[in-house]
Amino acid sequence: AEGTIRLVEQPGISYLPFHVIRDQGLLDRHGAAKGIEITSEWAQLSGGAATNDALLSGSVDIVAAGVGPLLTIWDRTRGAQNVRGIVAGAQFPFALVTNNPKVKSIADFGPDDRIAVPSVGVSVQARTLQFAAAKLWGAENFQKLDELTVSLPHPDATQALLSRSGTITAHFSNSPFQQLALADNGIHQVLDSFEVYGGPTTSIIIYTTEAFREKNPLTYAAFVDAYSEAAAWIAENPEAAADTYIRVTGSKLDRDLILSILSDDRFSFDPTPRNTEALAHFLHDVGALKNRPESWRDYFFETIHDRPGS
Amino acid sequence: MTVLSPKPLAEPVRTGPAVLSARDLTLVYRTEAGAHLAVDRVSLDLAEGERLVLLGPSGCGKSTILKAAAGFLKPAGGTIALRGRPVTGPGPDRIVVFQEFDQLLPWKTALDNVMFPLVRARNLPRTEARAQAEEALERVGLTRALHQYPHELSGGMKQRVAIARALAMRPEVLLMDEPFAALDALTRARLQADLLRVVEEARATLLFVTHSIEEAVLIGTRLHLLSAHPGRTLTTRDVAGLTPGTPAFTREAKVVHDLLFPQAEAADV
Amino acid sequence: MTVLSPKPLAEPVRTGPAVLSARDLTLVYRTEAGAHLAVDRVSLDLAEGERLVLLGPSGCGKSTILKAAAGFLKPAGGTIALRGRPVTGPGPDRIVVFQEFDQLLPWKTALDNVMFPLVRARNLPRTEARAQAEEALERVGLTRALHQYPHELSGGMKQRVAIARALAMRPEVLLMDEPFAALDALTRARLQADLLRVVEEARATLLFVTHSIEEAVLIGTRLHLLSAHPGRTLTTRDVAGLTPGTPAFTREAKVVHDLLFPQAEAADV
Amino acid sequence: MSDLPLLHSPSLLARVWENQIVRRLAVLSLLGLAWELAALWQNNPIMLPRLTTTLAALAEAVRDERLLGAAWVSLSVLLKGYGLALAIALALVALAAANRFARDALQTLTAMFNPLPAIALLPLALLWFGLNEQSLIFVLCHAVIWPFALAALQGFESVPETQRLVGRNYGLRGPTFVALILTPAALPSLLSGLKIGWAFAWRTLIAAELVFGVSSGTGGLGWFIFRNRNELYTDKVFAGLLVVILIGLIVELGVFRTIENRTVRRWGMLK
Amino acid sequence: MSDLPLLHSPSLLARVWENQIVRRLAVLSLLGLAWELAALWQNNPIMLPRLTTTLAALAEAVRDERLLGAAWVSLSVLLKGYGLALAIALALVALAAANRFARDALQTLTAMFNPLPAIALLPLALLWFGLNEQSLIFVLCHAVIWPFALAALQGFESVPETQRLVGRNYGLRGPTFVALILTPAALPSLLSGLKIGWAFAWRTLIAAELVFGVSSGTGGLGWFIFRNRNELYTDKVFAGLLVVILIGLIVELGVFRTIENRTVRRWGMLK
Ligand SMILES: Nc1ncnc2c1ncn2[C@@H]1O[C@H](COP(=O)(O)OP(=O)(O)OP(=O)(O)O)[C@@H](O)[C@H]1O
Ligand SMILES: Nc1ncnc2c1ncn2[C@@H]1O[C@H](COP(=O)(O)OP(=O)(O)OP(=O)(O)O)[C@@H](O)[C@H]1O
Ligand SMILES: [Mg+2]
Ligand SMILES: [Mg+2]
Repeated sequence: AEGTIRLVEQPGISYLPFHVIRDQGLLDRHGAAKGIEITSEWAQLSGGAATNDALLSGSVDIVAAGVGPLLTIWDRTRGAQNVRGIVAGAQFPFALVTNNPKVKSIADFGPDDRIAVPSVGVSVQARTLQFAAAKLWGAENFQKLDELTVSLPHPDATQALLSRSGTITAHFSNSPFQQLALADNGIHQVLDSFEVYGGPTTSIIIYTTEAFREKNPLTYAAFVDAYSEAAAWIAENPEAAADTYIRVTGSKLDRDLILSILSDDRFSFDPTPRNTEALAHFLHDVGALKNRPESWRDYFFETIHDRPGS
Repeated sequence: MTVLSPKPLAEPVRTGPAVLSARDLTLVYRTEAGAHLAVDRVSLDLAEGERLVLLGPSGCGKSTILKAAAGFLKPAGGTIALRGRPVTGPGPDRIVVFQEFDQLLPWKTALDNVMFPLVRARNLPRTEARAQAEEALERVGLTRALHQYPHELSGGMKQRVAIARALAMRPEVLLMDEPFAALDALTRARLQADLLRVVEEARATLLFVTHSIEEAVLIGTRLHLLSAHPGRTLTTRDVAGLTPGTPAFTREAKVVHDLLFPQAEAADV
Repeated sequence: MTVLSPKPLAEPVRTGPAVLSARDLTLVYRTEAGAHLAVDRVSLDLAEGERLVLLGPSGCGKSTILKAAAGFLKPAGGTIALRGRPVTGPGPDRIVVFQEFDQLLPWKTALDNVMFPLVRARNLPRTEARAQAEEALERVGLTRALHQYPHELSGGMKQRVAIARALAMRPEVLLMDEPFAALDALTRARLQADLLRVVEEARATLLFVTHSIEEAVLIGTRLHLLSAHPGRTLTTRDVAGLTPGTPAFTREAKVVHDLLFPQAEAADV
Repeated sequence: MSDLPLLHSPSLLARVWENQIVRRLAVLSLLGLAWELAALWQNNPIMLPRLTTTLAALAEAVRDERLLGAAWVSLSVLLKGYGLALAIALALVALAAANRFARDALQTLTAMFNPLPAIALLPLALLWFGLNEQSLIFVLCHAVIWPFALAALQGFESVPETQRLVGRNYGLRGPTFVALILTPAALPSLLSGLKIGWAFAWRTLIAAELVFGVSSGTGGLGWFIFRNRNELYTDKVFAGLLVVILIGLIVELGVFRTIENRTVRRWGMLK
Repeated sequence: MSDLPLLHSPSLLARVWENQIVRRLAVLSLLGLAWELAALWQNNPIMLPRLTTTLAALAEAVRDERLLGAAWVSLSVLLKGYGLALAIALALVALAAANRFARDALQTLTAMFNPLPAIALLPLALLWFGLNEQSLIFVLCHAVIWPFALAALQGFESVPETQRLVGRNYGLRGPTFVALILTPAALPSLLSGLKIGWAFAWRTLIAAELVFGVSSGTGGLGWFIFRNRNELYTDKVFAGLLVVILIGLIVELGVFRTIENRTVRRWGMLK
């Protein structure tokens, strides 16, 4: 009912606005402004699939996950739960890094190379790699690199890459793993998602079900306001934001590393989605989505339809 | 004045309605190889206070009959009834002493083994059960082994605990399968006397299996002789009131021996 | 000319060095409650071909002595030796027939149970082992039960399979713990005769436990009488060459009975 | 009154009911019905599809997505891992049966490693074997060895003393003793260990395929489930699970039951 | 020559070696040494940290990161789930021991559900119980019930016939029969089932905590491991695993061993 909200995040710096909301009590403040008292429950889940399960089972109200999971759940729940995005969560590049000095572009991967992605075929990293292949070799060859990819969670892949022990020679990574890897002298970047999609691209989206939005308009609005304020605050106070992250999550990561990520101008929490349509259309073209979204507005609620998204 | 014909010796003295009676009892085991006929149309009757001894060669079905009387086996043919009502299952009105050494519950000491049915089936309070169990164990000469677990007892000691457990229950019907086989002569004689006393006192009905013809004549009021596998009735003999050591006793034992083993006279013993 | 003193009857005829000999053998079980003295300084000697019978009340340590001779128990005191060398463990030179009914391997039929040690310890080829096993089972009267599993056998049948298994092995030393206790008189008499023949033929040495004094006098060349728990030597008696049924045999049985149970004369049997 | 085997001539219905297959089918039908009703009542097909939908998805997956091929990929890895694990476990347990220090060592190892989740071993597996089938087999071994060793050790230690003494009496020791006496005598426990090991091999394989994934192209059943879960094709997920269930049933009834009937039940060691 | 209990007076060294704790410590020391050597030889601290490093990390995590608190969170969920699972399993098995149809049903259920990975149940757990402890407990029950039921059923079915007949003879039936005869007679198998169930409860809990994460700040041991893995603190990951191992050892030696020594070993049912 109006006034309670259950939110889910995953571990990682991409969910910093949530941490700020919690740290500064922004939901309370914006709820009060709308005349309601908001009690919030926060949960952490370890991946997109679990997140979607939690949302669909009605265990949580608002979740944050990658663009891929959102597009999938939007596609599957059309006409039923009608899950759609509220705002864009974060945009940042994820990088394909390698410890094979010979690889300068994806064309240089040989048969002995192995590229780790979170899950072959379905993760956003895997899709991006297919997208890059399609751009390079033509649409019909989008699966050309698939036989080199293996599924491995980010931490394991980073470990394998850094330790040079496994058969892994490349990793389509994520923050902060790519920063950790790139800090190693023998590891370099092959490409990143911004290059593939041709500019800054949204990676994380905050989404919910139609029912929650309709039954709790005030709470929903309070959340949007809180989120926007948090995003703006981070952009203005990267140092304080880094401290917030360390304080809220108890992270042991190096503060300088966090700060360097936050002050990287490719890293932003702008609520406006960018460059998501390209991925959506690609997913439809390869058959992963049954419905073809005409524009990004199809898979976002009206909340931010007035913005210049893409 | 009419002349009374002398009572035939083989006819038992019936003192009341049959406590346990079997009519054409046929018992069959179901095995891999098919049906295995163990007992073939055996009839027997036990009146109250009567002591019937089953005698027969190894494997002839004595234990099987006992198990049917206890309610563990369903007849494939014929009937078996307790006070006129068909036996439908086991129960504490018929206490069994099994032939096997593993009939004690290994997780209970000798004392606890004897107390167990007193508490569980007779519903005695623990202190009373304990007193009775101690007395029963004393009578079988195991006062010093009260707190030993079965795996720490010798073969004969285990059987004595089982006997004590059964006697302490003072059941209406007592079914005993070679209870004294593992005992030395002295212990055996003592326990035979003890058994007779308990059975007499409680007016219990006893179905008893043994391989010793002397024991059979001593214990039984009647003998039921079985042929070799599958068990069929050879004959029955009334042996009530024979005193061991008397010529009548010895003669009866000899008769029974010859009935059981007609060909044995040619053998070396 | 010197006058030869008559040979004392109790002194056994030694025909060679001791096959099995115990000196002050003391056997102790370790239990929860502490050490449990089962056998106290017993000495015995078995010459080749000799048949020593252990007699004593239930729980006096007969089985324990047998297990020590088999090599399952280490003496807490004294020594036990086989042809002069201390027993250090079990082996197929001393085949044991246990007192328990569960000594057959439940996953083998009667036939396979008898064949097993022939193949595994005697290293006979399977066909020969089978022939010998079948013969042994025939001798104990189990021709029709060759392919039955132990759980489908009666108590006495199980013991007969165990006896057949031991006899088929023709071991130098045979250790038997009340092997005939569960058998009827006829089968028992046959198997006693059979045992004596096999032991004689193979010049085997036999250590035998029984509760039957007649059986002891019949089987043994010498008896070893034990006191009640803990087992101590009462006396030994030379009983070689006594023929059952003769007055000498009956007299010896009476003497042994009185030695074992001095107080029994007052008892009712 | 059925404590011992006995012969009787029951009614036709009772005789049909005697047949284990019939009773099992009854159980399965009840379960299917329960599923269908639960799904109808829940009415949330993306979380709990109906049985009928799932069966349709199963047929489709078999036809179009090589589901059986995926099942075979998993099954072959599973069999390799299971076989290897059993060999290792038997060797360890045989050693433990013969030597007290080995027994202590095995018990300690089991107490330590049994509670460790497979996921904890993945990095090490990667380090030692690389990203391939061998790593999966390593993880499978971990899933099977410890529970099987526990059950086997309990079985060996429960062998009736007389049977142990009989074996020793014939001079059997070491491996021969274990093979000829302890193993058949402990077969009921060994079989229950085998069943538990088999089940946990499946659980672990499916879970490991999820985390570990595959080198693309040759995905197994776990991968099939994972991919469809990520894409929210819940009916296909349930179809994959149904395959796991079916294989479980076939193995239980076809293999373990048969072994049991021919051995321990025939020998009277299991009621 | 130690087939039966016997008394002897061994040398001092042998007497020290008699002590099980001493032998276990020897095993542990050997394992620790093996780990240290493997880590030194591998020289790849990001994949396999040294034992000493791990111990330091453990101390630090206990001091600064409430590792013990996290362990307690997990342990308390574990105990709840384990206890509930045992209660359910015992009820099922008791029913199965008394009734043939129930036995068939239980065996079928076990064959079907035992191979299912916990992860397959998470969505259903979420659907039915929501994102909370109850879901974890549901998944734990799944991990424990089936293997325990298998072991218990095998134990019940292996009870020697004579003992079963003795119980029946005293008129015991149904729950009393199960409680007073079958349960103690099958205790060795039940204990091995308890141990296996305990281990798999841990495995499943750790794995489930990874997927499930935390709600409201109270992460358990699995989450601790997951978080540190995400931040590539391998030494902390191993410290977390070490806690799992230590708890496993304590429970095995402190609880299961003690029960075994006071019951089945004392009763001569386990060698
Ligand atoms: N569980 C069983 N399954 C199949 N056959 C059995 C079973 N129990 C006994 N038999 C068979 O039934 C017959 C009779 O067995 P029973 O135990 O009644 O004999 P018994 O007269 O008690 O013999 P003994 O004096 O040797 O104990 C035997 O032929 C035996 O093989
Ligand atoms: N495993 C054991 N642990 C402890 N004590 C035992 C053990 N086995 C036997 N005993 C004890 O040792 C003594 C001798 O037992 P043993 O089995 O040798 O007697 P026995 O002479 O064979 O008796 P029986 O004629 O009754 O078979 C008994 O007092 C018994 O309680
Ligand atoms: Mg019998
Ligand atoms: Mg004895």
